[in-house]
Amino acid sequence: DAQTPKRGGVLKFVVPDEPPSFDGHRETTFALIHPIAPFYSVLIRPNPQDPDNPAKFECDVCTEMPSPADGGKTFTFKIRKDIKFHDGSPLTSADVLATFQRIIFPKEGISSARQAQLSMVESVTAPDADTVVFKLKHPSGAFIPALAAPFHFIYSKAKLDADPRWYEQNIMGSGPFVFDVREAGARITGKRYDGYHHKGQPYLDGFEAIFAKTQTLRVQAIRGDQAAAEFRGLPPKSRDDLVAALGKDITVQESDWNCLLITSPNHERKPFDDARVRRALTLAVDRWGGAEALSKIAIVKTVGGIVFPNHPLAATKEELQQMAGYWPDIKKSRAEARRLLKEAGQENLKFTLANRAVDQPYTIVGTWLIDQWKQIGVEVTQKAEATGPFYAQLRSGNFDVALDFNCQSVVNPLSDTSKFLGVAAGDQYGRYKSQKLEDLHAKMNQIADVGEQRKIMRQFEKIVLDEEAHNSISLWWYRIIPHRSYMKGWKISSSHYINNQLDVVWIDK
Amino acid sequence: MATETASPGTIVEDIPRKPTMLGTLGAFCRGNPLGAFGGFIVIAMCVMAVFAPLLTSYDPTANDFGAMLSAPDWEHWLGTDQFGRDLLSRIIYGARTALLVGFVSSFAGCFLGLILGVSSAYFGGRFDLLFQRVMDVFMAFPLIILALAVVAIFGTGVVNVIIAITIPVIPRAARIVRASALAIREMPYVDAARANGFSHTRIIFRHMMPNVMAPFLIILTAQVGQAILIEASLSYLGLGVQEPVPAWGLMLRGGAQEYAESAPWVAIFPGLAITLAVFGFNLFGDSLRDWLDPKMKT
Amino acid sequence: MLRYVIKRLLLMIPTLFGAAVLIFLLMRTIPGDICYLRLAAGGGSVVQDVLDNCRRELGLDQPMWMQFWTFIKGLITFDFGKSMWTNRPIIDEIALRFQLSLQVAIMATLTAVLIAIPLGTIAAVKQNTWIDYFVRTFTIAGIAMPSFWLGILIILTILVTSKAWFGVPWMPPIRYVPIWQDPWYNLSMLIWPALATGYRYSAVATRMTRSALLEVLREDYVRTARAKGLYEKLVINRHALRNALLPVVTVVGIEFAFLMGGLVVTEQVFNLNGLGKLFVESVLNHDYAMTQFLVMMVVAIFAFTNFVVDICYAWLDPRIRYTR
Amino acid sequence: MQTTAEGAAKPLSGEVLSSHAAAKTGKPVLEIENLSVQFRSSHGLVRAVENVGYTVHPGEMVAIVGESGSGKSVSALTIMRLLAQTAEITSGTVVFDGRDLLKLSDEEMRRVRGHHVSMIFQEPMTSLNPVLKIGLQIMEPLFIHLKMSPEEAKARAIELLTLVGITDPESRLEQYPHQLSGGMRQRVMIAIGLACNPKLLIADEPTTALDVTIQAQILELMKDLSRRLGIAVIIITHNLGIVARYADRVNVMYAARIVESGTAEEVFGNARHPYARGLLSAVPRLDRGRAMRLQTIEGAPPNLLKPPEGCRFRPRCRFAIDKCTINPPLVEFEPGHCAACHRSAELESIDKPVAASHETIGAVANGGSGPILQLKDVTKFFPISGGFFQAKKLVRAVNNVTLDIAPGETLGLVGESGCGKSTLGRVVLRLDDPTDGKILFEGADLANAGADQMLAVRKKMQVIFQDPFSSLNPRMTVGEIIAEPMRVHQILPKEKIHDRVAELLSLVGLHGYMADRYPHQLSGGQRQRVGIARALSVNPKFIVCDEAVSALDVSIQGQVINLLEGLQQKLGLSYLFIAHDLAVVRHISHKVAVMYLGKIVEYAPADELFANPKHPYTQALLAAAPIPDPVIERSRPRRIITGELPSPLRPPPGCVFNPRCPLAVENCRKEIPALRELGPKHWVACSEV
Ligand SMILES: Nc1ncnc2c1ncn2[C@@H]1O[C@H](COP(=O)(O)OP(=O)(O)OP(=O)(O)O)[C@@H](O)[C@H]1O
Ligand SMILES: Nc1ncnc2c1ncn2[C@@H]1O[C@H](COP(=O)(O)OP(=O)(O)OP(=O)(O)O)[C@@H](O)[C@H]1O
Ligand SMILES: [Mg+2]
Ligand SMILES: [Mg+2]
Repeated sequence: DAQTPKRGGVLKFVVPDEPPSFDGHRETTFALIHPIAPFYSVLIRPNPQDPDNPAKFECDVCTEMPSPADGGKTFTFKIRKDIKFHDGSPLTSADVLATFQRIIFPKEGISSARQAQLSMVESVTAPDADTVVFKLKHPSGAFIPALAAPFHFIYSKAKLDADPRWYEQNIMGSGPFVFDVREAGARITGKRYDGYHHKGQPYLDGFEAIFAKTQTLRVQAIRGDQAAAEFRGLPPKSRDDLVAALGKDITVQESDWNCLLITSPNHERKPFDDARVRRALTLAVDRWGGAEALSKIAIVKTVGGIVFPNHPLAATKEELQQMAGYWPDIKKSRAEARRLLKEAGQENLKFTLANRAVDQPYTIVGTWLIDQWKQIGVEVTQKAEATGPFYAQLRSGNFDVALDFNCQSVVNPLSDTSKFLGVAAGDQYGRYKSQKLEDLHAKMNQIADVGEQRKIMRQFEKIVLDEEAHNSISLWWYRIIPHRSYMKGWKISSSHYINNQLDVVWIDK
Repeated sequence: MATETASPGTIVEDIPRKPTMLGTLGAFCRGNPLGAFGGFIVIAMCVMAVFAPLLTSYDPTANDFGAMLSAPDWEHWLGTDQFGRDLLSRIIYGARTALLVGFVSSFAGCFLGLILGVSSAYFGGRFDLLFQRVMDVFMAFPLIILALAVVAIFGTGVVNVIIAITIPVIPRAARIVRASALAIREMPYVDAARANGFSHTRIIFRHMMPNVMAPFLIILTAQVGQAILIEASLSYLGLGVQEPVPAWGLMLRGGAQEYAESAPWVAIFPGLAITLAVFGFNLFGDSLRDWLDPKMKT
Repeated sequence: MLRYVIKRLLLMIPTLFGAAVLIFLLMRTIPGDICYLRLAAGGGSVVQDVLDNCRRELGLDQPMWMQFWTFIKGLITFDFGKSMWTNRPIIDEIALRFQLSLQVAIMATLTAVLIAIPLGTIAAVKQNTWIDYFVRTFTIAGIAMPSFWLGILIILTILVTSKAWFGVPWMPPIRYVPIWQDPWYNLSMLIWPALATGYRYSAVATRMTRSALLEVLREDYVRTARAKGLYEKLVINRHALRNALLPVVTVVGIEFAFLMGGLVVTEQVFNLNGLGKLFVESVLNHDYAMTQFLVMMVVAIFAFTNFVVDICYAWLDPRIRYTR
Repeated sequence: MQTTAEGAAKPLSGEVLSSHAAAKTGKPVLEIENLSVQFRSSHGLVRAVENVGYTVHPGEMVAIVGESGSGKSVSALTIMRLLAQTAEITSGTVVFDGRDLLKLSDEEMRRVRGHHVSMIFQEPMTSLNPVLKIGLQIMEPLFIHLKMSPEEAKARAIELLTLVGITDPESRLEQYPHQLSGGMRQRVMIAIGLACNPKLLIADEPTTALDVTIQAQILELMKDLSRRLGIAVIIITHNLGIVARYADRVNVMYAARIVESGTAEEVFGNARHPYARGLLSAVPRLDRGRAMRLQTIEGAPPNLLKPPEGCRFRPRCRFAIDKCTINPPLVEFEPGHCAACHRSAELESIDKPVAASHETIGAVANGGSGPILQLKDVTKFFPISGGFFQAKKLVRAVNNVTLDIAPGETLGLVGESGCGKSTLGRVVLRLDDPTDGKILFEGADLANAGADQMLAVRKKMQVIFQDPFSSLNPRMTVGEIIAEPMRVHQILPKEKIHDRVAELLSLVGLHGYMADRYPHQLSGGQRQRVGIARALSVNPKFIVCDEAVSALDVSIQGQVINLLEGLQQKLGLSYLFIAHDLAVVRHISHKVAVMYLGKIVEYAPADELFANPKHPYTQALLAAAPIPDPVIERSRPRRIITGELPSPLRPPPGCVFNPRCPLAVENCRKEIPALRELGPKHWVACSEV
């Protein structure tokens, strides 16, 4: 935006869920980010004006992005001296250190959700009041993106020392907004922090995050101007309705979304232990045709492999079309699928698809898949369940095929693709083991050269999606944010987790 | 001859015969035009469910992305939904789900309630007291939570939805049945049966149950409607029957929310189907109530 | 009287205990795990240690009987504990929601009564005329419409008509403000769900009024009243309606109790931050502590409402009031 | 027929108004002419009243009698214009005080109701509004019709309550109906009826629901008021005894028409319509013993949906001739005495009492063995959970009862409503367990019998209940009902059951083909016969008849009593015959026990007891029971017992009868009198006789 930001105004936005606690280190839900991130600073973050650029992380509390030393094993951050917490105490390297110690090496009794993503870190130290040093076990391209995760709020050491769990129930950061009120189940509000270290910001007087479970209602809230935006993502039809109803009063931003739905056949259950059956299932799906249709009714759009579509490590369309399930000729694919089923003796295959009982996009994609499978004579019933029972089922292995998902914040394929590793990783519910994949993944993570990484990634992808068909990918998600045009300065990113500190957002009414 | 105690010849033969089925039906319709209308809806719905394949040529689950969200026209009388599925055919097949859930859950629930309620009234005393306490607990227990829990435990799908809806029906039916069974229990013919030394089972099943049929029928019909509605609500909460099974509540879930304005037919027709069906059953049950209640007769 | 009150209150105990056992077992049979649910919200991996740690914190590693005892002890000592999901005191969590639910329940009940009694009366007096048919159709249509559907239709109608009339679409507020803070804002939000729910709930009360009145109108004392040469209005209002209202009071009371705990769907449709929504969330989140508390609360409200209804009944009906 | 009322009746007090003098001279208050009413029903038109006409004079008490459903109530309600909406008045005039009520506007009619014409209904329990205070209910018409101020109205209400004999009227005004006894409620109803000094009071079965002693109190009161205030009274009843005792004129209705009308003496002494004659002879008489069978009218009343052509009584009439297919007009063959029968003139001569009616009942076939049933100190207390707000209490329903019944014998058990008769019967049948005492059936104690033993006994001991409508399972056919016990207890092989059912049916006077019918397809008397057949199906030796005939119309009652007696003779059965109608009991019993508030107060052979009642309560009971013969009635002394029935929850201390007893002395309030044998087999529980 060429315009100069205006000051003032309170931004109201709707959030589909309420976070269980305020502790970003502990929680994993976007529902925490949307209302809570504006209260905190982080060490580094994606650039708010260009959030999807993997090369463009910027400093929040540090002075400048460090260059790796020690063969890529040491990162030294200089901390700004002019930062004060909302309670007036200065923010120093001790606070940053305490924060990352808590995240990477949590003490007994402390939950840290992203410990694993930063497992390459060997130590964190603070040699002086404005320096923090991260030492890695080995060089890793995944480190900086992992460090930039939006959940890594910088907490006050003093508060943590007094009560390590203080931040679960309380909010005291150094971010652009100061905590105002929380009404259980209803809303969280913040007021402008005048001592914010990015001078002149924030522009808003405050914000109000209103929790609203029902999607229709969130759309209508925007339409009736009870809220300016919803930052998770709305379906295409809602966008069209809003545009039709509000015209220029609504601005739509769209982006590919770093989330994907994964069809996971249970390898421990017959006949899904048979690669032919698994291949048949992926071959039956018309991804290219489906992308066009589903993008009209669901928050999915782009055909892709295991890597976020626009990332340098992602497969090109030509590369994709070489793989089973991505062939340009769907007739040929389905013929092959039928042949494979016949060969495996599974012509009358029937199974249940375990799914999450969430419309967008889970059950819609599930319903579509079921129709796709019907075309090769496979009869599928859907069992969509609340998240609790859904996970319980996946973890116990009591399912045929599940529609699993992977949703990450900062695009970080090297780390994100660990989802496709063997059971050891813990969140891979297909219940397969593959040493080959583990080796490839380790190798890919420890080399710095992007060209090499890309090659290994292709091998990895080919095994996962085609040869073994351990998993198959339906479509990548597509994020659509229709917001009131008076909300300015906010840029969409590839993840609903990032770019929500609201420090650069302003209102032009 | 007038003094001869039992001379069959003099007994006047002008006594009411059992009315014929058709006659009863006619009387009911004349006396309860609304009830007859309700009955008509119910019957139409049953016909729809049974002859679904004859009434429509569309496969209710087949996606057709060429015809997504098309408005009602000659091809698709009621339009199509977001998957391009024919709404009319989904509504017609949806009647199957609705009736299946409605009938099975209310029959199962009401029958269990019937047996429990009648037994409780018959045995009385401590058994009745205990039973009433248990019923109290179930009555006080929020219905939707019970359903929620059952679905959460057993998972979604038609059978589990039926279980979830059936359980809360039992105490409600039992309570109503018990109330009339208490009156029946005091009837001399039950005493006569007891004086004859008949077994408890025999008295309960042969002498009491058939006589609480009136309230039983009433809650049965009312419950069918209620069950259809609860099924829809469960679907709405994401706990009911699942896609792509054609079911009315489910159709409103995806449809009503997003397309209510731009493609209103997606929301209107399934909603109307539910409303009409529940309306029919309630109207019918309501009139049945009036009709069966001797006090209501003028 | 006091004896009776005490007896009735004591009789609530078995009901409450039964509900406690039921909800305790029910919750623990639902597959799923609050800790996992929370830690894996984004689909990421969860470390076993973290999981165990979380369980320990919530006391989920303790034996069942111990957990049950803790629950019961909490109930007895009125120490309801903390929500497992938010780790905040349950009382704080529900305060606002309770207010909202109570207000909606009261408004809906009032709506129901205001619809039911006049309509039920007129339907009974004009039995089997088109007025009667209209009233019955109108009320039955109320229960026949799925509440979420009705809700969506209401919101859409508001949006569309406000746009048509004022040029900008208007939408009822989606955030609750207590009525004493901003009555206008509060009512402009709650009036819709209250009307929708009240209309739905009026069906039963109308039917009850109608049938009770029909029954009463056939009572001998109504005939006596007519034989005395009273005005028809007096016969209906003083002699018939008073008697007919007794069962209606019961029904309305019970409905009120249901409203306090059962508005799950309506709350979702209108984004009411009430007990019903909390109920569903806490069940789905496996928040045992919260669900258990809520169930106990609703059951207690139910039992208590019943009790109050009985007292009212006794108060309204001299036969009961003065029995020997 | 000129035997005037002045001669026989003993006015209680006040100014005496000769009803006949008024009838002769004064203008009638009410003249009904040619009134016809019909109901539209789903089965067609019900002609409930046809061409009915009669007149009522001031101070006169006119009775309308007739079988159930004959149109008595409808004709009365027509006067008040309180008929259901489905009713249509097709013809006629109801001239009251010079105005045709049927032509008044609704508003004008409303002003007549409760002001000039009032009505009292059968059920005192339900005729008053339960949630309004008595005071308001009495004062309402005063406010509306006489526009009284609250003070005036209150004063008038107190006056009225005093008039109807309610003590402490002021505080009663503040009470609710349920706080009054049935008799008091009916008095309040009368007070309401009298509130605006009406000219005409219509009483539709005003005492049917009351105990005999209370019934007598109420009727005396009405009669007295009518005389003193010159109010014309129409009283509807099917109790001919009441008519004989109180009515000046009688209209007999049959199947929607008046078939006979005249003064009470005329109709009772010289009935000119076969139906009226039949009715009169079917009533068991308190003043006649067990010697004769009752005359009955066979058959059931006609269906008013399609009544028979011509005379409606024709199908049941012994004297029917061809001419009877033409509807006979109501002819006044003597002044003031009309009948609608072609043969009314010759009736006297052709209706010779048939020989059979003098047929005596055979002697008791007592095999000389011991009693079949012996009760020793049987006691039954019901704990009831007090009122709504109170602690548990004990209802002493049966208290230390000792009785015995020999084979082939009938023991009559009488007493007012709620005195514990049914409970005793139920305890004997072990439908309720006794609290204490012994029940020896053929020598074996049933009080503690196990299930097996009871099963064996149940085949020998059966029961017939009061209400023929509710004692048969409405969902079973007659055949199933009768066969069920035989099948369940395997009394007969399956293939023989069918024949046995037919046999039983014919034994009780029903057709074999009726086995396929459902109870609702039978008339009341037929239903009761089915009940008897069911009881007989297991070949019992002993039957408890709990008010087995109380719910039946007199003519049908006669049929059933004759049947029971016949069966006893044939099969040697023993009966425990529970009833409150003394005449019926007198007719059927060998021995009679009188019960009061759970206790037996007198117990003697039937003839002895009726001829020589010892206990003051028995005496009062006998005095209160009217005899359907105006001549005898008017010469009978009236000893109307005062006071209300006490509650079994709080029986009075000492002798339970002491608060109402004319003989009560101080000691009666302290000591419970034991049964003493005063004469041979004549036991009395009273210390003062
Ligand atoms: N509301 C009504 N609708 C249809 N038929 C009616 C109605 N009221 C009375 N009848 C019929 O009219 C006839 C006369 O009834 P009515 O009540 O006058 O009899 P009754 O002589 O008073 O009998 P009971 O001694 O039983 O009181 C009966 O056949 C009855 O079924
Ligand atoms: N199951 C019961 N529980 C409590 N009280 C009872 C019960 N059955 C009867 N009673 C009471 O016992 C007393 C005697 O009742 P019972 O029915 O034996 O009288 P009854 O002489 O047969 O009267 P009626 O002539 O009215 O039939 C009454 O006061 C009655 O209220
Ligand atoms: Mg009558
Ligand atoms: Mg009795």
